[in-house]
Amino acid sequence: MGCNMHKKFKYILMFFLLLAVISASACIDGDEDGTAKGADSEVSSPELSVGISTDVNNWYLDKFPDGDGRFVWSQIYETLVRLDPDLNIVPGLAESWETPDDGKTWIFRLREGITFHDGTPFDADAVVFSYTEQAYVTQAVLRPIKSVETVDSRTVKFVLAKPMPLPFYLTHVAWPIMSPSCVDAEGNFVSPVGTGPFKFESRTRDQEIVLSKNEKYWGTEPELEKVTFKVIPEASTRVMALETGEVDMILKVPEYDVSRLETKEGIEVYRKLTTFTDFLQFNCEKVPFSEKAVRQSVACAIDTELITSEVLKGIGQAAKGRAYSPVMMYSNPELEPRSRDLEKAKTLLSDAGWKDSDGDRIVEKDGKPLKVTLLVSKGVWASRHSPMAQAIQAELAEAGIATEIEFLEGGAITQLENAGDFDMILRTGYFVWGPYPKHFFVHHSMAPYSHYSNATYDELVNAADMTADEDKQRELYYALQDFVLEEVPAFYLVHEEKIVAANSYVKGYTISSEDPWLNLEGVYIEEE
Amino acid sequence: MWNYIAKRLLLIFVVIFGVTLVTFSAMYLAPGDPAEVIALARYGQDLSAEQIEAVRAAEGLDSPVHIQYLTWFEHVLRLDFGKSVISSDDILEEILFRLPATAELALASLFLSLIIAIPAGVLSALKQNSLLDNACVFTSLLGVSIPNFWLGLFLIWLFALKLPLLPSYGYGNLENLVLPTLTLGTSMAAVTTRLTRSSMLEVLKQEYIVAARARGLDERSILFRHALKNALLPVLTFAGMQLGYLLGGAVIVETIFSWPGLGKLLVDSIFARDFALVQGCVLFIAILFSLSSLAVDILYAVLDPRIRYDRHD
Amino acid sequence: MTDMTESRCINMTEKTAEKMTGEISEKKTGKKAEKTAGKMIGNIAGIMIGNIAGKMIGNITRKKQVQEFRKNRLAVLGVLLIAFLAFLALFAPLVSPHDPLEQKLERGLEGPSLEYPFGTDNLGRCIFSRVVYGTQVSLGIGVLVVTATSIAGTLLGILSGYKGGLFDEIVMRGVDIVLAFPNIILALVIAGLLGSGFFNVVLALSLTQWPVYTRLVRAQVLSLKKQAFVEAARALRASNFYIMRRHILPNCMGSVVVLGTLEIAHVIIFAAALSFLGLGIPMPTAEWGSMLKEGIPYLLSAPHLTFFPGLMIMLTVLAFNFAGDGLRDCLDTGTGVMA
Amino acid sequence: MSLLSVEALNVSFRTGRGLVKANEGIFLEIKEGEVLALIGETGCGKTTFGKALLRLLSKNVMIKGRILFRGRDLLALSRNEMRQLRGKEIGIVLQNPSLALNPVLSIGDQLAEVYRSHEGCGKKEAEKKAGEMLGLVGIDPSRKAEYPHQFSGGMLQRVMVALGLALRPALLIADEPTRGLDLQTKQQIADLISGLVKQEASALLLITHDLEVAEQIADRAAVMYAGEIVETGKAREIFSNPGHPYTRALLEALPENGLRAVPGQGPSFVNPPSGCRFHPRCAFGTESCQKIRPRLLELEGERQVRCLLFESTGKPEEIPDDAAKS
Repeated sequence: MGCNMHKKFKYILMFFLLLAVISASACIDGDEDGTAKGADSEVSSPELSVGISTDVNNWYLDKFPDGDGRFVWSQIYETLVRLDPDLNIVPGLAESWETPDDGKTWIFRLREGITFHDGTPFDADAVVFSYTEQAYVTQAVLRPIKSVETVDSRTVKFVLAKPMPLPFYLTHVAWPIMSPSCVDAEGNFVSPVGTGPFKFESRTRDQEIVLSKNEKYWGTEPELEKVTFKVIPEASTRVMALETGEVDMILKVPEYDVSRLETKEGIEVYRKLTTFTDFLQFNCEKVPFSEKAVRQSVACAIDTELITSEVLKGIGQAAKGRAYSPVMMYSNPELEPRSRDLEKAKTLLSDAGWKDSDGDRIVEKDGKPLKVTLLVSKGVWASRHSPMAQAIQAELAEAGIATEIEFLEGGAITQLENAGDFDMILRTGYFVWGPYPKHFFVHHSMAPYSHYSNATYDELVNAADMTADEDKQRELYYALQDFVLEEVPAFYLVHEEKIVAANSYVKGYTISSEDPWLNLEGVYIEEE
Repeated sequence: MWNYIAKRLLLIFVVIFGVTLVTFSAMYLAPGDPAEVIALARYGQDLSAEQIEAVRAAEGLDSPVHIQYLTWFEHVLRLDFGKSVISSDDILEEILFRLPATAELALASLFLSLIIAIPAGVLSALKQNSLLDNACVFTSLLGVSIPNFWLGLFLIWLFALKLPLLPSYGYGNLENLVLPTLTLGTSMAAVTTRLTRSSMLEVLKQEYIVAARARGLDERSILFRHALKNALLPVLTFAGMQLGYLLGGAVIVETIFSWPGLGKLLVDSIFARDFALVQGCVLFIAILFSLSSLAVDILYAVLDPRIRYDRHD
Repeated sequence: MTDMTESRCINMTEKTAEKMTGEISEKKTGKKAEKTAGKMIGNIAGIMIGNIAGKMIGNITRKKQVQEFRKNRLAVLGVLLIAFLAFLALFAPLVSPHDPLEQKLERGLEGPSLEYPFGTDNLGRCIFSRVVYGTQVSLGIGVLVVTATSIAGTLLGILSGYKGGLFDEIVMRGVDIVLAFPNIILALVIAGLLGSGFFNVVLALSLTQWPVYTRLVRAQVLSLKKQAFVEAARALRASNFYIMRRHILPNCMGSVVVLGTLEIAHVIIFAAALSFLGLGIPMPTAEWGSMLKEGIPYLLSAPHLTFFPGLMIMLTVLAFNFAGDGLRDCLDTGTGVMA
Repeated sequence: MSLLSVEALNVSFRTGRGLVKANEGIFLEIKEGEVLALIGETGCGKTTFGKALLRLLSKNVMIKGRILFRGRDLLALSRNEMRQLRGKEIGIVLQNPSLALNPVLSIGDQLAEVYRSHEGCGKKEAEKKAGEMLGLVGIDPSRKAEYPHQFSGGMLQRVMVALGLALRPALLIADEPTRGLDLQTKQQIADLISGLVKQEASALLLITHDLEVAEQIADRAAVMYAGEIVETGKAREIFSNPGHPYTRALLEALPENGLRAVPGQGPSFVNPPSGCRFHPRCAFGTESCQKIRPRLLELEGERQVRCLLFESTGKPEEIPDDAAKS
């Protein structure tokens, strides 16, 4: 081996290595440049980047906006009626409303002088447009709407088939007021045009959505020039992105990161109890959960307090079977919730004939062991569900119930659910709109996803929904809460907290209890 | 050579046909009624039996399996991969939308791995049994043994969390590319280093290297003209296989780094039980892989005169 | 014997190459090899316990190769590690201080301590115990898949190479088709469709890994077929079955053992990757891949959740790679770097 | 005057199994323009000797002694000087041309490379010279773009000869140039080499186990056994009147002499036999052969023999003829 060659080869190698190092450092340099640029632009124009978990796949009223799309919608679109951070009803695009006949007819008086982002005037026609036949809300949610009529350019009349607290329903950001100019002459969707504080600028699929300030906003003028929503599906990645300064604010902070972020300098964590409550839904149409005793045994076996304090690190509030979060309307503060009672859980099972006769620590009845499946959404909505499910599994095992956990995407769960091919589902508190206790419909026998049928329950729900009398309504909803606690069509686990975290240079943010709403009013970036 | 290429082409058609059969039949492993799945996505949760049956008829799911396969195959030939069951997007469009991200990641990783592996492997072989060589052998074995999902997490921990230098997720900028490429590229570099080293050792043992030296050629041209050219041929053939490694590794790396590529699409669609999309993805990946192996084989034939001028085969 | 020793030293003996191959092949078919052939299948499973591998090599060839293997320090380290892991797997209940499934919610995310050597995870489970029990799952999958695929793949390879013709054509196209799906993708889809579970993972990996053996064995059979001792046996009208069993199988075993050892490493990584993606072993079973996945949220606050399972995967894979490399070097089978 | 003079050359390899002594105590001389045949059984160390001259052996080699080429000790040259000498002053035709040619370079390239490397020729000129050289060894220059695997064995050997003689070296070492060729081709190659060597006035060291070829073209011959030279002398005399028992045995193995192979196996290079290395296979061996290591005896007429039988009388005639045939 020539020594000459060695030298030459060394040089060549050095060259290659140098090349590698340079290209690597170029990347790192690039990063530094990027940060520097970001810092520069922060000074010149206040911008906010927000990490969200899903892209916005739908911008039009014909579909329900999935996932975190609603946070983006709430910047572009507005509703007739709004909720304040503590869930009190306040005027939105409508400045006032009245019901002359106890809930069957609702007349909304609209604010004046508002225009959509593209200059189209906001008037009664736009409201009618937003609640036409093709709108998702009129098809799926507000089926009792008989007509939406223009009284004059500033007045709209909703006529319903039965009395309903319509303003509550209209607070939901998923059915806001859209400009008729959202669609072309053929009725095909063109672009999102609303009245909100920010207007749509651009979207890069699965990556980001850029909004810019609506200069003509009717309300408080936004401090921010630009808002960028960055799509970061994994919760932990979102947290990292916040910590590394890739984004200024993140939504849906996972519970396990909260305490760390709270103590971390330069990061502010905002928390507020929401109307959502995680629950364990049973398939009451199928053995074993068709037996009330088994459901009750599950309810006794699970320690929601321990789960909340340890698994969720004290984020949220243990529900202990109580269906309603304390911030909900008609939530009964005197309700005596369940607490863990393993002995009772076992007794309930053995009284119902479930006994462990073969010593495998799993109870049987008629030779069939009590083995159940628990479906858990793998989706981006609730990263807390995986450890929760495992904790539940362990607690149920102590009572003699064997649980198999299956992680699936939401769609797949729906599929199994429809086929009735499941025993339990761990759910987030969905179908909650604002503080109004519409959620009880979930266990109504007419609901396709109910898997529970009980005439008494159905009657209570129907009556509560129909009555306009507040005291009567409260009484009925209290009764429903007692009923759910006792009969256990579902076992309510944790009242969810909404958690938003932001870098501390993001100022002026007020967190709202209403979940899919991000209020950026008054938010500004503090310059260093 | 043309014979060789023709043979390979013929083979690739047989293989792709087989691949379609496998992909199609794999879907029958899945539990559940496909008609119901589609109906669910189309009409929502409130399903009636009539709706399901209507879907079954409309989608041809009531015909015998072989007819279903032929219909599906015919569509595939016309580059119609069908529509996603969940989002009802066109599957091929969706795949092609995701393809650039995966291609970017794969090419960058391939580049990185070669830049590390070829010099390392060559140097290691030249200094066989030296400290450097031993270090190289050990490191590459270590590199082969580190699962890339662990390596990815480690890189995130170090570069994104401990010393926040690089982003841990996302796509679009150069700095987004760094960590995924490091994850995928270095583990591949380990494999390639091993291959380059052993190939180079093999070549250096050859008599024609001694012969070249005996003719008084300088070491530089012996190394670059005589040794490297021969040693890199197997490395090139291996690049075909590596593409498979890249595509497989991409599934994991894309998941870790939220990289919007084909691999993530595949995993997401598996969890969403969007079997049509799973089918489309797998088929596309397999065809892509087969075609690139073919390309590598042809390239090999062009580069290696033993095949290029072989008139018999 | 002495002749061989010397001829190995330098390239001065021109005939060396031919001589050596001829001799090895003949000696391999000697008595010892015949005895071993029958036990071979059982022995493959026995790779798990490292020293058996050593014994086997001794049986197939010569003590010298065992010595050579012993000289390869990394290989010895690999075998020792495998033995240690096998020990952990077999005696997991004795080794682990806690029940791997037992949760102490109030003691979650604790760092390493005397009570919990590797700390606890988010649900207060002992990571050390989980890691130890994880050995059972990973080695179990590795050994099961490799046993199944090496037997099936080798048989197909021998039949295909020996018989040739249409059968060969069909088998080889099957091999091509399965190998047309890159790396882990097919296993991923099969596992995804079947749903998670131990046996589904084994099935998914088995369905995708057999062609590796078939391809290797077939190539060897094709070259063995031309060797004098096989032709001689044929001239003596030995039955095809006899030739395959007595002459071909034993001569393929060396490279199958090497490939199998390296494949265990692959399979273990693949299985962990499936679990990492959530398509493998269902929770709460202690499995390294899913432990890693569960630890991701705590990457910064409690890195020990991801560190130890990952380390175990790496050590296990490294052990099998060391052993496989060492085996290949001393058996000198042309399995190739990638095997 | 001698062109190449090898003095007390020892070549050994360090291996895992001990020191392998491939060449021991070799003294050899080649004069300008002379053809010297180095003969011996396969595996006796001939090839090692040829490669040792050009320092082409693997890294684990130890070479002692002196190799004087035109007065310069090759073992003392720097790597670069050695490189310049290779091919230019001493050419070598390695055995087995199908392995010694690079499969991925065309033969024209491999030949032109020699000119470019040593003479600093431009691309065109080098190619022209390569074409001429191919013509000289009887290959159609139009085939220069072809690759080694496209040539037959005989043609490849011609390519090797062209490569060895490309720079008209003063000494050509040809290692088994006729091995593995059929009779007719063998003859052609032998004629080609001897013809070219004469034409270029080069000396030739012909390393071969083929005694017929050696007899045909060699001026002098040296016989090697177990890494030692056991006999040297004029080729004609050695072949007509072999001295060393081993040389006799070799000649008896020739077809025309009855095809009697040398009995026994080649000896170990790690632990060579005591005394005379040939004694275990020698038909005339005595007890003292096992103990006394014979030296290379200078006999009359430039003859050297390493055998105890000659020690007392110094005359080869003393070997009893009948004993040799028993």
